[in-house]
Amino acid sequence: MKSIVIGVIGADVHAVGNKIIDYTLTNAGYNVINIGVLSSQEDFINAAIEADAELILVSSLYGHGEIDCRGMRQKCIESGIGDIWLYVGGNIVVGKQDFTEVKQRFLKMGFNRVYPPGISIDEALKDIKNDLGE
Amino acid sequence: MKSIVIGVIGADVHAVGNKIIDYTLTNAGYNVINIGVLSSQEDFINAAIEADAELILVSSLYGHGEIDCRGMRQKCIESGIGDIWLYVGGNIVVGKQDFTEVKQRFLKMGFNRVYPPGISIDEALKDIKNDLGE
Amino acid sequence: MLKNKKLTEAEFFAEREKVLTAWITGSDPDLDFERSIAYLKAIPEEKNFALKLAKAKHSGLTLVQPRAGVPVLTEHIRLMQSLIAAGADFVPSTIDSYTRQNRYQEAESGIKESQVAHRAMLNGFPAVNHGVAGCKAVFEAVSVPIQARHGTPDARLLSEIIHASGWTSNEGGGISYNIPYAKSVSLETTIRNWQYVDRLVGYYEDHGISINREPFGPLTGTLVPPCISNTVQIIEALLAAEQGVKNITVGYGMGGNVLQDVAAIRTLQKQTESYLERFGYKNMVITTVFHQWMGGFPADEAEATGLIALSSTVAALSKATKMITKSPHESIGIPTAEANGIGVKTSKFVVTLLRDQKYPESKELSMEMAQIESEVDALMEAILTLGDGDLAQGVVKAFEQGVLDVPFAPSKFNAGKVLPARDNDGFIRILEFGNLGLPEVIKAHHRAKIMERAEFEKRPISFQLTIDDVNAVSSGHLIGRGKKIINEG
Amino acid sequence: MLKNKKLTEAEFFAEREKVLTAWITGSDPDLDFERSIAYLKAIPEEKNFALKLAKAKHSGLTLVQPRAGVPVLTEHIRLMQSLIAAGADFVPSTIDSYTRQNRYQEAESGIKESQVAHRAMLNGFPAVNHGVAGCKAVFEAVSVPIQARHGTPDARLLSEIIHASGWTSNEGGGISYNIPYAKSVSLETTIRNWQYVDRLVGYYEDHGISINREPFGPLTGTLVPPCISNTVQIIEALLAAEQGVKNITVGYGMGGNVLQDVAAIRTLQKQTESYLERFGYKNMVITTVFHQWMGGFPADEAEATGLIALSSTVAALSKATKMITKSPHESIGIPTAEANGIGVKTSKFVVTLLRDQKYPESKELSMEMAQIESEVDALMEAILTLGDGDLAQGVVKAFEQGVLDVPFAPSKFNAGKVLPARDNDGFIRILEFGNLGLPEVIKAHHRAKIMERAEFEKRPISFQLTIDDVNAVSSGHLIGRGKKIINEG
Ligand code: B12
Ligand code: B12
Repeated sequence: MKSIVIGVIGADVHAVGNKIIDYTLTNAGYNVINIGVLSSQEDFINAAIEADAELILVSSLYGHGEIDCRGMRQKCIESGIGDIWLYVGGNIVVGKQDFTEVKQRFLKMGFNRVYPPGISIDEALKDIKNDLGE
Repeated sequence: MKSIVIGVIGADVHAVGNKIIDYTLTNAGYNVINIGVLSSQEDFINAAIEADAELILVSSLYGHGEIDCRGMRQKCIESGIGDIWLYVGGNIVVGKQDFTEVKQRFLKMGFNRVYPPGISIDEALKDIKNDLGE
Repeated sequence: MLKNKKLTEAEFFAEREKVLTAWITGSDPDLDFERSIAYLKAIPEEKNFALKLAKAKHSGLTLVQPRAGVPVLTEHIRLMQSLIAAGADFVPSTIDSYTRQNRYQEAESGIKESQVAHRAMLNGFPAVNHGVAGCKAVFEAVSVPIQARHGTPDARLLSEIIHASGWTSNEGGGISYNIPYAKSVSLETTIRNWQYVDRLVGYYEDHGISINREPFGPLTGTLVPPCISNTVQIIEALLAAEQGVKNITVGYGMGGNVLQDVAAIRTLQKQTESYLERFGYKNMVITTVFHQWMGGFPADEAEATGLIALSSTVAALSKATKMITKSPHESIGIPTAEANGIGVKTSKFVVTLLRDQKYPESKELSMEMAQIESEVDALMEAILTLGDGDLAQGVVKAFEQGVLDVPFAPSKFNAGKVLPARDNDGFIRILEFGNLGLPEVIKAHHRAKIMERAEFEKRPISFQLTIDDVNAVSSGHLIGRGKKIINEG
Repeated sequence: MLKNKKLTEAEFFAEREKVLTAWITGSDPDLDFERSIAYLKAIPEEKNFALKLAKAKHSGLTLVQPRAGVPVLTEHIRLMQSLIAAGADFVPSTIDSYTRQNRYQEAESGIKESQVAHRAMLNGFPAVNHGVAGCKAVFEAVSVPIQARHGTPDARLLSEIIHASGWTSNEGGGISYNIPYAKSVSLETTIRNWQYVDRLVGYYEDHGISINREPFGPLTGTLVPPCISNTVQIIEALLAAEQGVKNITVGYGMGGNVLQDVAAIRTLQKQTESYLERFGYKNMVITTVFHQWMGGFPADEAEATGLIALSSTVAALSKATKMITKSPHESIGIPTAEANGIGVKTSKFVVTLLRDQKYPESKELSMEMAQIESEVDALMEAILTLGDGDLAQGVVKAFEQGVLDVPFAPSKFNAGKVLPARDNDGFIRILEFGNLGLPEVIKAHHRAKIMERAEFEKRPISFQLTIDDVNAVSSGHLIGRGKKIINEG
């Protein structure tokens, strides 16, 4: 069973989507480590190391995602899990911005996949299966 | 008492505004000749000649105003009332168009005043008093 | 003499020959009944207006239909497709005003000019000029049923062309497409014309093809008291049924007081059915259509959208079968496809969300329903009495005498004595009755209700109330209170 | 130990000294009570939140307030002014998430970065960092009352700063700004912090200044059963009243079934007043606030606007005193000023149009009101019993034991066992009760109602219903039916 760490980064308390993601990925057969809301980069990374996870799935809803996610790939590298899959999704920037540009910003930060608002986790499930291998 | 001919031009049957204009101008002390809806340019002109009117106030709501109003000034001239005041208002063109441009088109046709959608007749009353003299 | 009596096949066919000569497109061989019946029989169920409505009624849904029409064929098709993409359950084809007046020559110029100017010079789709070929092209390009929407006193040729093209619904009626849409066409003429239109539908019904007919409910769209529009709807349903029409959608234009609107839609459904039964018309399928606010709209697009959604809420809670939508451009001009699509999307979202909910039963609702019912009954009795039992004759005489009278109508065959005004709760009541066929007890109720408002506003009952009410909604209020009261509130 | 007892002036002042040292702006001499009281006394009536609400309640109006806040002062002022131009009766200042967590250092960087990037890097207005000078600048630039809206477990310094700046309303409470907004802050802490905030308002009240307080009604905004949110509102009203607050607006987030929403607002007003009376709080002014749909929004702007207008319709018919608006950008991100203004305009148009109308009395409405009332009474009794008569203690224990439990809340001090689901009419009911303090007869009612739906949908009662309901509205439905049923409908 492959392990995925999920959580909501920064000072963000949006809990609903997180619970739905937990339920959906668990149902899809993954070992889900849910560190919940108000989680720091370190919380994610520590949980990933502990569970030997293959994917960290970061949610950011409240708009500070851009500040909160900076340097996360660097920290992964420093912690020895430099090639872990990093996804981010939710409402990751402040306001309605052109998404292709937003995506570029987060790809540059080292995220492997970047999702627009309102995407359902079911849609991302395909990518997860692809990336982690069935 | 100064006379004003009002009516709705062309194949247009919008009667509500016409009744309100009638009521308002009559209340304001004008002799209103209301030729009603579905009126041709000739209907307006004949009524104006008959009543020795100083202003023809054309309403067009249904969108064909541009076709219906063409040549009206010319007809007035031919009928010997070339310098009568001509106003037009309502929803005088099809669709939401840039009004300054629309206005130009109708001014060129020889209308003296051209009003945008939704203007209330109260607002036009000032112009009437101005143009016809108190 | 005009009688409410089914045209014989002989009469119908004789008339038909002349009708088809009114414009060149009337000579299209596809108008041959053998061909048109074959064409209509091949239409799949989901593209038949009548069947789709019957299904919606059964499942309690409120379906959504915009108004739309542009002169150039290819643009019109594109427009229809964009509205379906926005969520329209039915598409219209709104017909231009020249065609409505049978001025096909001017319509022809309008098409040409529009093509040249790359800008619509007509306010709708000139279906007669486009003929069966054009109308079929539209029908075949879309995935939902089509209806013609117009306002045509003499729609005989138009109706022939659209039905033969697979358009399975037609709006209008001898009263509802005359009184609000014409100035000097007599009711005898239009009722007779619409008997033909209905007989045509009856002919198709006899040949196993369901076609929907929809009297135009809102009339002048301006403060029409429910009893007047509902009476007109019931009359036109009866006239249509006599000619063999089976599938009828009776309509109502939103008045603005939620309770009165719900009461109006519910009594409309109920009384149409009971009058049809009373006169022996069997196997009728009756549905209702709720028109979003039909009076002057606010110019601001956000406000207009608010009004559209509010209208949708009322339609859904009233459980009307269909709703005609407006667009955020309403107060300005014919909407762009995009603006029209916004109206559809907003509307569809609201009715879908509310699909499982309805307005609750309450004492007030029953009372208002009983009120409307008794008013409609009084009007119907007066009309039938005038006609000595013949409905068509009754209608003509009733309008002559002002016993039936539509506020703000342009027709000189309408007395134009009735003046409406809102009461203190926003219900549309009657201020001046003229000769309207209502008994004193009902009149007293209306007067008392308007008096309540006048007292609240500390001003006399007068036409000023009506004027203020006409202007109220476009400036954000339902009741046209004096300025002072609005600011104080 | 935490007690629901008014802080003595000595306690309050001692605490105050520390509070004001939490960030540099706390040392502003304008925070001196002498100066702040003088400043607040000079505020004209129409800029006082409490007084404007009381007046609206009196005249039966539903006033409109958006959410909004940006980091840079000048931009924030421009934003407020544009919302007033759009029709806002009150302006908010939504506080950014770092400030809410008292992370003023990060807020400071956020301001700087926003200035440099010319793009908001914070999701709100960092009022503490801007200090009294900044907050006064906002207040003085607008013509309507201002309220701080946030979600701050420890809002003591924030509250000091905003009130001294003329902001006469503050949203929040010890439960409602903890359970949905925090993970590991204990209820003892937040209730105690909010006693301070309320005591501050009480202090101003003692000095003749009316300040409004507004517990946050919607909690997690996601399928919260009315009995749970109403209970929290009543508790926070009681806790505030104990500290001397006089003007309280209790809140409720739209659930989606119109009848249940109206019932909830009406019982909220009624029960808040009766509990305050029962505990001896006199001369209270209680008003209500209806929050437009607080769950996930549809992405399409036309649909979102439809939902905004539908929400407004319900608010107006329920006669809530105030309504918090959303924008067409809701599902995507913090709205532009323009999008926010559209939400305000649409909303204002609808509530103004409906100002003279209300939802009718009916048997169903009385029944649902009685249902909510008995549920709230049961929860209140259970809580008071647990606290041995002390409300604050009762609340802490009730959450510990799950006797009070908020669905979908992030806090670890919340049991998180309650799961809601809609019944077949779209009412929010309870699927899993956990240890919620409700008697068996009430639970049976909820189960029976959900069972009706499950049978209709031909599927078992399970968490899947809840999930489908969470996702339903953003995809255009109220009830998360299985896909099959939606299409069939
Ligand atoms: C009610 C209405 C109807 C009723 C009319 C009943 C009747 N016989 O009167 C019905 C339903 C029958 C109808 C029919 C049609 N209508 Co219509 N109708 C309206 C609506 C909703 C309100 C009009 C109204 O009564 N307003 C209230 C009165 C008081 O205001 P008013 O008419 O604007 O007049 C005031 C001012 O404009 C001003 N004014 C008017 N004329 C002048 C002139 C001067 C010089 C001045 C200074 C001022 C002035 O003073 C008046 C009094 O305050 C408008 C849209 C809107 N405004 O919201 C569409 C609208 C006018 N209709 C329109 C159309 C296209 C039609 C139809 C062709 C198609 C259809 N929808 O069925 C048919 C036309 C039939 C025909 N041959 O004319 C379009 C016109 C489009 C355009 N210009 O691009 C409009 C704008 C709707 C739209 N956006 O599509 N309609
Ligand atoms: C409910 C809600 C709240 C509730 C949250 C309750 C709780 N504790 O959970 C309350 C009212 C408390 C709240 C508070 C705030 N909120 Co809020 N909130 C919402 C709202 C309306 C719905 C969120 C939700 O639950 N959706 C339902 C769930 C199922 O969907 P979801 O969260 O989007 O998650 C799904 C997908 O996004 C996806 N997903 C999520 N993460 C990831 C990651 C990956 C990799 C993938 C593939 C997919 C994925 O899968 C999830 C499951 O389907 C949204 C707007 C909206 N969406 O309509 C705003 C919204 C998220 N909130 C917002 C803001 C600003 C705030 C506040 C700062 C201010 C305020 N309004 O008070 C505070 C923040 C407090 C804090 N410190 O975090 C903004 C964020 C703005 C931005 N990014 O520009 C939004 C977008 C509203 C807006 N337009 O302004 N909020």
